[in-house]
Amino acid sequence: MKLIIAIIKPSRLEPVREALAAHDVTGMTVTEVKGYGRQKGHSEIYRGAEYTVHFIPKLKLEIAVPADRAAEVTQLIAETARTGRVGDGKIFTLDLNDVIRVRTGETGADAL
Amino acid sequence: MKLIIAIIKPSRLEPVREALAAHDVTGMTVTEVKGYGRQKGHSEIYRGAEYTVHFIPKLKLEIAVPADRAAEVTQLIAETARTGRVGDGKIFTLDLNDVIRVRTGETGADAL
Amino acid sequence: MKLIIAIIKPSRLEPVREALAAHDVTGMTVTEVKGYGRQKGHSEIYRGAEYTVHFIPKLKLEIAVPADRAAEVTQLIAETARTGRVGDGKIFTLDLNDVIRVRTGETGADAL
Amino acid sequence: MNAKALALKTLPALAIIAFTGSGFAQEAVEPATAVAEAASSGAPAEQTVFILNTLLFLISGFLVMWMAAGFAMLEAGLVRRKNVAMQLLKNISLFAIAGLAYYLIGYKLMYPGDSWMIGYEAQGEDGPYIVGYLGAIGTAVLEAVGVAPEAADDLSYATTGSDFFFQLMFCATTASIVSGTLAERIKLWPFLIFIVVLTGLIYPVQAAWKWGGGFLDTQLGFLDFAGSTVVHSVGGWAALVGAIILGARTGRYNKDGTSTAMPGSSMPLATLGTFILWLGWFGFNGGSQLALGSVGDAADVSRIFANTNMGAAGGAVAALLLTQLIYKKVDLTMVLNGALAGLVSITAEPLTPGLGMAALIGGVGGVIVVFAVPMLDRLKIDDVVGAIPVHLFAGIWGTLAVVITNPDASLFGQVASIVIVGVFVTVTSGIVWLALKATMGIRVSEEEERLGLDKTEVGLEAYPEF
Amino acid sequence: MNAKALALKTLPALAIIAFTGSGFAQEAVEPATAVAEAASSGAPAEQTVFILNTLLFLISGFLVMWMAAGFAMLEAGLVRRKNVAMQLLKNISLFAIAGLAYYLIGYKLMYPGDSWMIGYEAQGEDGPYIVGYLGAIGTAVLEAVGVAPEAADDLSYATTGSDFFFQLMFCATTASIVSGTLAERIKLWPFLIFIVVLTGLIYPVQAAWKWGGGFLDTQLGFLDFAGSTVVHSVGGWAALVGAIILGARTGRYNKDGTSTAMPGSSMPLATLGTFILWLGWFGFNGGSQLALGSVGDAADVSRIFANTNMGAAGGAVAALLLTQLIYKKVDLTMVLNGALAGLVSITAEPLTPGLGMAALIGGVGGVIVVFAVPMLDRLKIDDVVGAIPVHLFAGIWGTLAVVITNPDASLFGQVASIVIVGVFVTVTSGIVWLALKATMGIRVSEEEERLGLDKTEVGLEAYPEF
Amino acid sequence: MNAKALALKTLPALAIIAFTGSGFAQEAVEPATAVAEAASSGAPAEQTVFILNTLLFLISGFLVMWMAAGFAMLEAGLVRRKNVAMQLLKNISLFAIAGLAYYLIGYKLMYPGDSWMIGYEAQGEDGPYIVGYLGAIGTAVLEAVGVAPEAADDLSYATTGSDFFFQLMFCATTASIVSGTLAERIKLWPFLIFIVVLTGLIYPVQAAWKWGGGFLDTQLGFLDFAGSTVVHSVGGWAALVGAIILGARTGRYNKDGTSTAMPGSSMPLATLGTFILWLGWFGFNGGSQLALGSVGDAADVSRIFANTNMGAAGGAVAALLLTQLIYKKVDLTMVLNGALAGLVSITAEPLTPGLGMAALIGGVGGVIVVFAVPMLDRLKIDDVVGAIPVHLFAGIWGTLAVVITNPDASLFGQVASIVIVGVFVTVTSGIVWLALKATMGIRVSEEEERLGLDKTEVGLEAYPEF
Ligand SMILES: Nc1ncnc2c1ncn2[C@@H]1O[C@H](COP(=O)(O)OP(=O)(O)O)[C@@H](O)[C@H]1O
Ligand SMILES: Nc1ncnc2c1ncn2[C@@H]1O[C@H](COP(=O)(O)OP(=O)(O)O)[C@@H](O)[C@H]1O
Ligand SMILES: Nc1ncnc2c1ncn2[C@@H]1O[C@H](COP(=O)(O)OP(=O)(O)O)[C@@H](O)[C@H]1O
Repeated sequence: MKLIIAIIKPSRLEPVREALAAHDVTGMTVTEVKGYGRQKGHSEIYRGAEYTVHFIPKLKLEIAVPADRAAEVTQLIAETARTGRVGDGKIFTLDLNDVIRVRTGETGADAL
Repeated sequence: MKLIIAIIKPSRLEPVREALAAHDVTGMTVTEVKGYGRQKGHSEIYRGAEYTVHFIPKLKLEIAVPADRAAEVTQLIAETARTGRVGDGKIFTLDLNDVIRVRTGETGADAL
Repeated sequence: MKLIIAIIKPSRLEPVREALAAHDVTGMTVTEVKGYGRQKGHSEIYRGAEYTVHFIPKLKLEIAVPADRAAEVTQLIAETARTGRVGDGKIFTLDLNDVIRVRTGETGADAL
Repeated sequence: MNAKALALKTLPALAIIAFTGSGFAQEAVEPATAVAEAASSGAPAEQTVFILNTLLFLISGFLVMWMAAGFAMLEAGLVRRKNVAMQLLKNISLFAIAGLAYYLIGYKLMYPGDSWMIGYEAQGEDGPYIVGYLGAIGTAVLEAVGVAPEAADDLSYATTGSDFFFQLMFCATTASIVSGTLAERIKLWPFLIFIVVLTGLIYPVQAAWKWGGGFLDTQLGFLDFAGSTVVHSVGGWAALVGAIILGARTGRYNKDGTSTAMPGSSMPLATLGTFILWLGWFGFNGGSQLALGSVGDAADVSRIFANTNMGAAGGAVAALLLTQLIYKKVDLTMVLNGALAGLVSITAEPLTPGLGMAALIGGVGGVIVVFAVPMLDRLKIDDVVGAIPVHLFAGIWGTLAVVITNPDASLFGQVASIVIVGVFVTVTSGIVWLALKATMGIRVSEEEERLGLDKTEVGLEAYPEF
Repeated sequence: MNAKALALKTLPALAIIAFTGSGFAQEAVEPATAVAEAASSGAPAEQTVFILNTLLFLISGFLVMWMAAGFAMLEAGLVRRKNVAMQLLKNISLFAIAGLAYYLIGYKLMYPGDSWMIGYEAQGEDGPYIVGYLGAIGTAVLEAVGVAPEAADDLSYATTGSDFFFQLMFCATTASIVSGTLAERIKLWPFLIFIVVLTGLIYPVQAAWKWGGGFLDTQLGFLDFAGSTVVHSVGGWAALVGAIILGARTGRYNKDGTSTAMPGSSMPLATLGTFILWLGWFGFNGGSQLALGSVGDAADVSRIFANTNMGAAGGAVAALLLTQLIYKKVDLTMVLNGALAGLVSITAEPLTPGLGMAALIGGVGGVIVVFAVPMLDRLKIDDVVGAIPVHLFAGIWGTLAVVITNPDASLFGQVASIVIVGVFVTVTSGIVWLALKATMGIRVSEEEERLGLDKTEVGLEAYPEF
Repeated sequence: MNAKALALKTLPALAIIAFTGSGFAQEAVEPATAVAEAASSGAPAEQTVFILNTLLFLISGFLVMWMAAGFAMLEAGLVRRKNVAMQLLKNISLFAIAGLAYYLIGYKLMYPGDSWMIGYEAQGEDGPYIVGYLGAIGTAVLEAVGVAPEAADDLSYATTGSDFFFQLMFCATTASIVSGTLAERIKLWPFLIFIVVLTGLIYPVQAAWKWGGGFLDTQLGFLDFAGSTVVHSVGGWAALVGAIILGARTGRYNKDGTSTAMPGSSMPLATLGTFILWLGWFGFNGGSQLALGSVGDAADVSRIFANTNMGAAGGAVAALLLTQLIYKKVDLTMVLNGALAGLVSITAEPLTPGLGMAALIGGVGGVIVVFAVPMLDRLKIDDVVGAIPVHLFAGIWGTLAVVITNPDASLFGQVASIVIVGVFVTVTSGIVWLALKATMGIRVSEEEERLGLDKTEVGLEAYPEF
């Protein structure tokens, strides 16, 4: 199994959620985060003083999928989250050893 | 070492924390998240309009443990977090390459 | 590639960010978390009743780096985040299978 | 409130009507005799009456001013977090702008005295009177410093300064109503330009028709004590037209006919705002008695305070019970809206009803809100805070309800006036909205809307911290 | 406040006592002579007095109304985030319901005039008077629109409308006190039903005993100027009984005897609420002078304003110093509670103390809070916002403290009245709570409590956003 | 406000000047004749005047009290989340402490009547008068309960209780100004000790020079109607000196000359605070007329209300336009500061300007803020909430602007008084700050500052929840 970690723009959450639902990805965990990449933060003016906002609000999606669906799901997220502007985000894929569904105790891919 | 990521109901945090403490698990990191699994969200009424709350508030626990304790700890969390109703959550296990304790610089299992 | 997960004191974010920038680490994701380790929480008094604050606010930094830079970056964070007091935090390192940059679709180390 | 301007230019005997606020015959008589009785029966001295009237305006005026804060909090609580700072900015700015526009032109347009730009003299039973259509041009001028009694503008009324202060707050209230409906998608500057026109021209012109002694007052016998129509439905019409021209928030109404709820960011702020409005409304309605210098006026202001509270209570309880019955869970925002609708409903006539009737009139307002909010959603009219049901629909209801308890009101006069004011405001504000849309555009881009106006227009988050 | 009902039914000479608020002999004399002096010495005209008294009620009434917002904010700030929307809903609903219940039955029960359902005529030195136990049944009726001086209900007092408005707000305050203690675990509807009984029956019946001219007033010489007992401890008793029957929040008290703190969600809201209450209290105490139409009354109301502020300041500073001394860190919520306890303490007698004594009386209130809050925890009585220490304990202290500065007060009369009111409220509200518990249940399930009442009972989060 | 103390000790004819608030000749004449006219022309009875004056103080006093809540909310909104609870604690504590200190010593120091500790009698055209430098020692004492007209302290003025209440609120306002500037880094206890000295000594001594009838009033003809200098710039000077001695927040100014913005935690709270202050200011300026018992006074208070609103509106709109022009985005916090600067600017003379001029005077205040805030940053003076631009700079501007509209003001008198007060406050508060720094230290450690004062000093988070 794989754990897909996608950092996306907050405004792309709805489209991504819908796309995943349409493709039978049945679970997701979302966290409010802030971050920067090449998109280096930007400067704002507050009370006449310019300052740099280093961290831009993003959402982090964590999605556990069977290993054989990882590439497809990653691709789907990338396409749906893309706006073509800096700050579109990144998607990381990690190995997932094991999963348990708490309610039933099922493990492995069945638990997804 | 293993990194255990458990998504649980917010109201189960206290019992899980106590259970872990009782079993000598000495560290944990908690994040407020929202998510869905088979528990598909639910509908609410706001100002007369029905709408779906897709994301349900959950807590994400991250717990680094020596590899040989992973199964035991996962089991412990699963049992303590279980209420038997949908939305009870999931527990993921990942490989952990390395750990450093910042204060002392210790690494590996010693740092846990 | 590696995914570095560092749990640090909130007040150390700025120094760490600057150190990383100075060393050409170009991306980071930050999450507000709470947690405990050996630093067991502390007791506060609220309305005359002593109680234990089990979870101390921390920040979690997630930083994806090429595998060959992992040790150096981990070290850098550890040094910059260190205050020498309990609660300084921990740094975890995980294997990272893959990365995609959403905007361009680049993958692998190029995407970092 | 009533024809203050009239009082300035007609016979003293007529002027007394201005005191009564409701045009009740018995009141018109009572103060007149009171003056004669002063020595023997212990009535207040003439100047004491003047001072007490002035004091009523000052107290009521600051209470109504406080409503501006209420609107700001209510709206900040009902928009989403990413638009909160913008909504606050709009509210404080519109209140400041209303002050300037009303001073520069609005006040004279609304209270032209006998210098109507358009109007004519007609003959009535009590002598000649003016049928006015368009007030005067000019800035507001107050009485001189330390004015002597003889030099006061109208010793039988109150100071011009207190009147200006009080009336300005009504004008600003009208503007506050608009901002909530159009939240989360309208650009700052076109909105503020609209406010200039609304507070400088649209509101004062139609308010002159009733409270400036214009044709609605003199010809149609229109009764609107504190402004269910003149203030609340005017704000409501302007908001409605704006909402239609502006369109709904992106993502609010789905192709499948369902709508997506966008819950407000802070229930404490919304509730605080409602309590502030509830408090301010005692000044809004109570001050509209326009007089406190006689036993009758004191009793009337007291009735109004008590009735205003009953109206709000009725509206809140109606929404409380109804949402429980219909949805099985009480909807806090509906209860808040219900209380406000109760207040709007009782505003056209807070004096003549008994306490129980006041609660009923307010209760109907609460019922209207519970049904009108989802109805607007079905029509895809996106009213972020519920201002249209609360101020427009309950305002119309309240204006009609005057006939239930006030025999001086005619259904014809009320309906005709509602329609005339409605058409006027709809047309004029429609023109302004369309002109703004055609020139500078009134709506932020979809991307900016997604990001939130705080970031894109104000460059500041309402709660910026990590 | 004092026997208004008495004023309505007894000799004019006696009625004047109603004005004094404190029963001070010199005051009883002064207004009487003032009338005679009017022409020569420049005293206000009779109707001016009436209007000024009315104005005092209207201003004080809206200030006390504002306290409802203060309770809402204080409680919203002191409950946890998951119960905030519910707490707001309870507060606005109880205020609306109090309005209806007090109108429908409470006001007449509290001010029966001479139509007590249960009571008898006794002979006093100044003529016959009534010893009343249970007031009249009926809805409140105000003076007619534009009432003539001769037709006013009591030209030596104030308008009935302003009196109703003012008194209603006291009744609502009593209800507000209860909601905070029982927060985070009580179901909405049983709570609201309790409020109906409290504001319609329990509060008015006992308030009639003192302020309606009932037996506490006429037989025991009980002095409670603005209601340390009649309002605050009544709310406190009802809350205490409710808290015991309802039980503590799940997880609040541990098996090992320790307690788990559950810090409130928002200190700004709690502080705002406290400031609102502090402000409203000037109306609460000041208006209870019941008269503003003479030099003596004006000076008394002024004393009361100043003393009320000193009481609050004393309570806040006492808690500030004490928490620093005991806990080495100042506890903000204790300072807030301390200010409120200071206010409650000075409420039974805000007139006779000097400024320094007022600060001391309030300071003792602050001390009481600092010790009583943890004491209740040891008794496992879970009072979410500290209403029992603030309103009940400081209320008892304030009622006793009357004897320090007011020679007309007897310790026996004060203690007896505290006990009688306490027993009455404890028993009646206990019966209601138990009946509700037996029928519909008063407590949400443990699972619902864990999830928070916002989600399970209101279906809405207070701060819903991601 | 004007020489109340003077009124107590000099001839009645002179005392009337105290009524006028602005020293305008025509006013001084008008009330005097009014008394004679009473019977024929319907002027208020002598005691009615007294009661109305008292009522003005009570209403204005509670409005100014409310400003304490405004400062608390404004500051809580403009500090970062980790310092919010501390800021709230400081605000409520300083308000309580001001009450005690002003009672114990401040009031008598400020209003010594004829018992100046340091001062001498001089001969003026209208007879002898006192040139006072240091007031009396003693606690405030109010009129007795139920005082008879003959026994009132000054039947031509108002009750001492209402005067004390009103004046106390001004003293507390001065203290509130200081807390915002020094936020996020000053220790609690040294700050509170400074407040004791400020409210007990520094403020009253200099206030006596003007409003107590001291040398600024009698010798320099200084005019400061409601305290642009006496209140606002005094708070501003104390804050400025404190900010310099305390130093900037860690990380605020970078080595490369840039500064790091530290956005406030909650725009809704900041906006609410501003609205509260705006409302309270009607009492601040309006009450400073010190009289409401004549037609002229009623008209003047009305003018003041209207002008105060225009000043705020002017300041807000100026900041709105200017930040848009300069920064291309409107800065909400600047608009809030602008409104407040407008209010401060109009405070020295809210009576004589016309409405348009009032808006202009306020507008200049708004402009000052927009330029002064970044200027202070360049000087590395860290003023967390902008109190120095708003209260000190706009206060100086407002004091100078008196000469534009009030012919009784001399530029020399204004400038000299600004300088004298400035030097006095700078020196005295500098001594206190330095003494505190040398003894107990005034600044938290860098680590504590990083963690936030809430955790380290109060042991409580403002929004503690997970
Ligand atoms: N190396 C990294 N490690 C962890 N998170 C990253 C990294 N690079 C980017 N991110 C996350 O992705 C978000 C979007 O990054 P973005 O600026 O679009 O990156 P880029 O332009 O480099 O693709 C950032 O806000 C940050 O949260
Ligand atoms: N595939 C998944 N990937 C990531 N997180 C998941 C996944 N499935 C479930 N979760 C997380 O677990 C929480 C509980 O899921 P739940 O509805 O109980 O799942 P299920 O019923 O499928 O066991 C969700 O709210 C979500 O945060
Ligand atoms: N075993 C662990 N698993 C996950 N997170 C941990 C673990 N131990 C510590 N942490 C995180 O690191 C933070 C700092 O821990 P700290 O008390 O400094 O640990 P220690 O003293 O054991 O090094 C904690 O607040 C927690 O968020």
